[in-house]
Amino acid sequence: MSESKTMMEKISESTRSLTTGVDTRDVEHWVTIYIMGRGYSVPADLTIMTAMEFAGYKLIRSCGCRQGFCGACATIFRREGQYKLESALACQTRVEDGMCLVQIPFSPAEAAYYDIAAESYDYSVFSKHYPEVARCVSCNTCTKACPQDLEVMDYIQSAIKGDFESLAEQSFDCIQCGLCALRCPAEIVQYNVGHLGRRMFGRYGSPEPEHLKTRLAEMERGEFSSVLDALVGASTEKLKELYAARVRESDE
Amino acid sequence: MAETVVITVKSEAFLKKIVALSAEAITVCDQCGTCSGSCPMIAEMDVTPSQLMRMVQLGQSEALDTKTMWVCASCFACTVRCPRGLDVSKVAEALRQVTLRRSVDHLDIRNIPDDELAELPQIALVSAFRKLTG
Amino acid sequence: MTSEQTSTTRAAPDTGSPKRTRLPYYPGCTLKTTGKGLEDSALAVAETLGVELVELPRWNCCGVVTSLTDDDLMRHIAPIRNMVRVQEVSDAGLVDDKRVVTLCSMCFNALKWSNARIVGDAEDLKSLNDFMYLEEDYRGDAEVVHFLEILKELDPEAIAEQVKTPLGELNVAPYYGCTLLRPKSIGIDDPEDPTIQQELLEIMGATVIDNPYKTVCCGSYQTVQDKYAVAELTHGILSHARAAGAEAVTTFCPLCAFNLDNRQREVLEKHPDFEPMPVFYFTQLMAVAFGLNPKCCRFDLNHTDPRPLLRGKGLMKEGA
Amino acid sequence: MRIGVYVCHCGGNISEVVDVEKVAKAVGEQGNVVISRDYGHMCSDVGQKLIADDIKEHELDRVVVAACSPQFQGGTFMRVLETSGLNPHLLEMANIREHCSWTLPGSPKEATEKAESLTSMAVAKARLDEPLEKRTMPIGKRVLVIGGGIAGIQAALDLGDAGFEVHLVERTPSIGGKMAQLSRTFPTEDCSACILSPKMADVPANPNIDLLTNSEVTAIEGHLGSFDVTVTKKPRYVDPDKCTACGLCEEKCPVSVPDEFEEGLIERKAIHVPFGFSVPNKNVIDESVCLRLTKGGDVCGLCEKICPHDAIDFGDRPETEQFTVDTVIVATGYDIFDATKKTVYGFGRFENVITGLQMERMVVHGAEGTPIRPIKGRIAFIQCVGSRDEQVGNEYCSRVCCMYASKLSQLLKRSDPSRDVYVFYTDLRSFGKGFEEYYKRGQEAGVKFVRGRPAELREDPVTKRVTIKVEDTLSRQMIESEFDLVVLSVGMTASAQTDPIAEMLKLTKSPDGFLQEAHPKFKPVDTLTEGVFLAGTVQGPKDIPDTVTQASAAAARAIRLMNQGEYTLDPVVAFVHEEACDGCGLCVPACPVKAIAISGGVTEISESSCTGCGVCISACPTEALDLKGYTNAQLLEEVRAALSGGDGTTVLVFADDMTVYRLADNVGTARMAYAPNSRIIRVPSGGRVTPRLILEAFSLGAGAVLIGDSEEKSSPFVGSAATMKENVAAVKSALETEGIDPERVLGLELVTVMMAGFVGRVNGLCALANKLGAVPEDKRKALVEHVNDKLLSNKR
Repeated sequence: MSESKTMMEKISESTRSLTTGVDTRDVEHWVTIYIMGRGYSVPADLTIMTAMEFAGYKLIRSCGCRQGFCGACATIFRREGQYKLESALACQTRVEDGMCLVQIPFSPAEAAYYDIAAESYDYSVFSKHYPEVARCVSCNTCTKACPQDLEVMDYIQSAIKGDFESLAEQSFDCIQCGLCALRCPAEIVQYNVGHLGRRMFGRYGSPEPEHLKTRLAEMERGEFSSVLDALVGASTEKLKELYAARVRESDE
Repeated sequence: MAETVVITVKSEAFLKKIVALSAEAITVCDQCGTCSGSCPMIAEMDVTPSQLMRMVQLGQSEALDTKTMWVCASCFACTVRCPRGLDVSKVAEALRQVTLRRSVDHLDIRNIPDDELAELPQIALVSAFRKLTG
Repeated sequence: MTSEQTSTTRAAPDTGSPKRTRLPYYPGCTLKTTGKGLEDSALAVAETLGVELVELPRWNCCGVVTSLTDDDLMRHIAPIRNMVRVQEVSDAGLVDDKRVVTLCSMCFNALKWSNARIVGDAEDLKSLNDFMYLEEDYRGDAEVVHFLEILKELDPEAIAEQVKTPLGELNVAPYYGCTLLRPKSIGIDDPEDPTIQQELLEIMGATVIDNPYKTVCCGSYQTVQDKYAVAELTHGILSHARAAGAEAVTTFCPLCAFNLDNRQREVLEKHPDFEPMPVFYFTQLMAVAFGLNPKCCRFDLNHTDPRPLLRGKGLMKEGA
Repeated sequence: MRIGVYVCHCGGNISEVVDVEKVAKAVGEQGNVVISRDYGHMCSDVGQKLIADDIKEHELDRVVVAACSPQFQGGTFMRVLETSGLNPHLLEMANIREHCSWTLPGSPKEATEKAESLTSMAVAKARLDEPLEKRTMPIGKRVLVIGGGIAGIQAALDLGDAGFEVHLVERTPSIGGKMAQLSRTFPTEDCSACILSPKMADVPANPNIDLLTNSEVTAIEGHLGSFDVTVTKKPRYVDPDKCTACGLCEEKCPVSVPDEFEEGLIERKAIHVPFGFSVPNKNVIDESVCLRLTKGGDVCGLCEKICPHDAIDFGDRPETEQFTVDTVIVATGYDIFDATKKTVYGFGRFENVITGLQMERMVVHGAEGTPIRPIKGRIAFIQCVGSRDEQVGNEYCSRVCCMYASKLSQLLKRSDPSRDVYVFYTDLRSFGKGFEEYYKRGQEAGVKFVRGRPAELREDPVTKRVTIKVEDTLSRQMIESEFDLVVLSVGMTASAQTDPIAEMLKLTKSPDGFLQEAHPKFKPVDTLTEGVFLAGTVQGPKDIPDTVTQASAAAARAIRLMNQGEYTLDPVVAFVHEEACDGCGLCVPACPVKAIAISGGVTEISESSCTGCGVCISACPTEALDLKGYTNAQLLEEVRAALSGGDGTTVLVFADDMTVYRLADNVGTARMAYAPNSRIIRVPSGGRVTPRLILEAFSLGAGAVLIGDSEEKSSPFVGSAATMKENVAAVKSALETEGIDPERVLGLELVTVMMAGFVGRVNGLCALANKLGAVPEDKRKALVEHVNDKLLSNKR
């Protein structure tokens, strides 16, 4: 926030309703949701994230791509009349009447610091950096929490068994949203374990792809030097022009 | 000077709590000492297993401060011998759980040296964490 | 029981027919790492004896130790989830038995105990089934057995037939530890004087050294918080076995193996005159006696290398 | 029918609260009552005469006395009837003192109403009273004693001396039992053999005792006064009349086996005399090891060749003998605990671990100067081996081990003070006469008593010495110490040899496996089978003095029955309305004493076996079974009278005679007040109250029903409390089906001291009945429709 704003500007900015561009007069269906216990009437077709913004919340952290890829807006909520505490990405889940929401939470975790070249490629890498994986009670709560429908418990079990390949495969679509860790009774940070496991597998377990080797050799031979040099030397206008004229997948 | 044990209303409550957690009829312990004589970890203990049972019988919550309950290896050597059919390892577990359920770990995972973590088989870590962390 | 009554459910070598008895098999985490020597040798031995151990799909860590507090259901989930797997493979006809075979004695104990505890209480079984609503309901009719029990069901003659290299000169002290024997309701033998390993070792032709330390705890998970306390127990167990004339001990437990074998390093720190002793997984010796490819024994994973002893006794070729 | 009613003032005890005149007048107007009086003291001579005179004058054939508890004066009035020529069972008493006036002080109106109701109930029951004939059976003076240990010997001698005909059957070749093996007896240190052998010799010398050794009782059938016994005499292969026990055969016999009498410490030959002072002192051949008898043909036969008296008879065969006795004394004794079951103590595996009985033999031989093996150095006794140990399945204390270990340890210490003797114990129990002093003598002798139960024993593979690991629980220090010899103080266990005998005589076992006495306090040597008594350790662990005491007691109890020449049976027994019985047999398993059989398609009851508990009646779907003195019809009439004129909130209390009726008496005696709308009905047992009767009671307008029974363990009737609970459960479910609150019926197991509890429960039920109000008419009717379907459909 700029220092130059007046106090009144700041106040009016902070209380301004950040709508989603929806003209409330056009809205036919409304639902009531509860954010931190307070009720709000919001249009029925909003996501949790847009509904919160409609209600006046300003999301600065815990919101990223808004497309269901970055994993930043993981949240928990409860549907009316349900005993289950559910979890989802706020940008991907539509509000329902009676839904109880919280401020979009963040699951604090510490990632291990390691030199991948110095690690041994067996289960002990997990014991060393995330020994708490051994506390897993196989309750499967992590799997139930995962918005990506991953078999989280299974990949944690793979970590315990030292099965990197299975871990990497099962955790491949992880978006690091942290919902698994938030719900885990054994306080394991699953997504970090998955991350470590995938890196280990990439480094030691998976075969080096032929096409990568070929391409690296081409680069070393200087086959792309002239093209790259031309780009680096181009003016801003030229770059804009090139960008606009780029070949996109959908154009092909 | 010998210490005086003060028996209060809380003593009974403590006994009841441990009885409930362990599902063992602790008051029927006959103090014969079979458990102590059977215990492989006795050298590491500050009070003998039978003494631990006595402390719980008398409702002494000081039982929670003993080293004995943490060095119990749950080997059940006492269990198969107790002439009263009691399971002292269950009582030790109940005492551990009283502490662990307050989220107070006995074993600080982060204090285990990396080289040991790397060497210990999973079976050791899983069991130790189940018994010694909450 | 007569053989007629049991023939449909009991494992038996059936060399005449190509069909082997397929039993569900639960390995356990450590058998995939430091305990690989146990798994690989046991699978090879089982195959030789006409028993096919079918590894459960998607098995999870059993939790190793049974939760002993009365109100704790959470820690029984892991074992029971594995029992659901047993039920699944059994229902699918992938195995011939509802008894899941374990090799690791701690897994055996944890699974059998939780299974008995939960199956014995209809309410708790329902609670767990409700909790694990993503799984099919566990009906509670699967059982947990240890590989030793399967071996004991076999005709001793059939095992003896497979012995190509009798262990003759080898003086072995069987070590049981805790979880194969205790508590009584779970154990597979007399908790004070077990003999099940001895009987089989005798079939292998080994010289069996009995000693009272065979049932003394190795210190179990205390190895994590006090390795020297565990080393003292190791010292006691191995010294007594040595004094009784043993040259090696056998076990079925990867944690006993770790404490008895790897902790010899700490024993030597405290007792420099201690003479290291090889610690075999039981099935490693069976594989040796059966003359199977020694690769299945994974002796490279043993801390105290047993190969010099085996070579010295003529039980293993030089260079193997 | 002519009934006389007598309402007693009890010197004000009743009349100060109850308007006795009003009661007498009201009841006097009821049917069949020809005279109704009230009087100051009915139990006085004058009162008794009043009744006697009326019986004559008014030709009364039923008498109702409304006074105190029948437990108190019932006998008095029965005698009045008897002397007046009436059957004493034509008397009914209404308990308007303990159950009425004393429980309603200050409430004359309620008390009077209740007294009238109680008296009417007695009249209703009296109308259906039948004369019950005293049943007697002739009884002779013949007795079977099974077991020739000290218990059997003592009982046989007492009976023989008293002139009774005794058959003493002993399984082994000699009498003497375990006592013959002992060194000395505690606490007096008499030589066991010295005091026992004269008694053993007395047995064959007694002309009234028929001694059958090496024999087993193989069948007993019948009952008190007529037990038909079959005894199988096993072959000795030696003619006892010819054998002189010269020993020549033993010298020649080539087969040696461990000697049982020496607890396997030394060997005996296949042909042997059981022991030095055995009775009879004759050789016997052990057929299980003898070469000739196991291999046949002409093998061996050395004994036959050498015997100078031609006493060997390989052709000897088992013989059976049959005789009839009037009573039986079971004295089959105990087994010592099999110490190999306590694996951790290494018995049978460690050569220096022995049992206490082995030590007895070693002490005997040491004292005789022929030691079996040297006893040197450090010696440990371990107590409670096989006793007080749930791991081996024995929860009980064996009662003798503390003292025999005290004895052996101090004998060892005193005879050689260089021995270092320890006793490891959990609790040292020295409760008998002179025991504590004797224990102290052991301490004085230098025996060290250490409080701790050894956890494990380990044998040194080379020296064979044994290390004991134990906590000294008094100092909380761990002891690991090596001993040269470890003695296991093994306890007593029930002998498997007793099982077939118990089955033949229908004897029950207590949870410890020993045989169950009829009553732990007042019938300690009786059993629930009439005419069968227990002597010695067959009933539970005990020492020699207690065993002898009990043996003499069993003899006295047997004499008490046999000496009368005839035996009077309780007239309250079950009987069958044969026209109603369809022979379904449901009652057979229901009888706890196996007195019921099906014969010729109908139920037949053995009156000599029937205890009159009435438990069987609930099992009968056709109301064919009934109980004399408490018939179905009588109880129903009593119920009807109790509820007549009630408002639907009356609480019926069925009280068993043994406990709850007396408990209600005690409540009255203590002047504890409880709700007036309760009516106590006396029954022999809680199990007698059938579900049908309870449902009838509700249909007749009961507000609530309580069935009180003796708690199972102190009940005179096996299975009554369990049947009562089953019945109550059945009634509850029937009530629920009809939409009636099942809380209206309550079954309780009680003991006679639970007075406050009784009052609380009765008041609670009365309050409940008041709160719920009367059961609506339609529901009451529905209750008794299809009663069988409701109660018995699942039984058939």
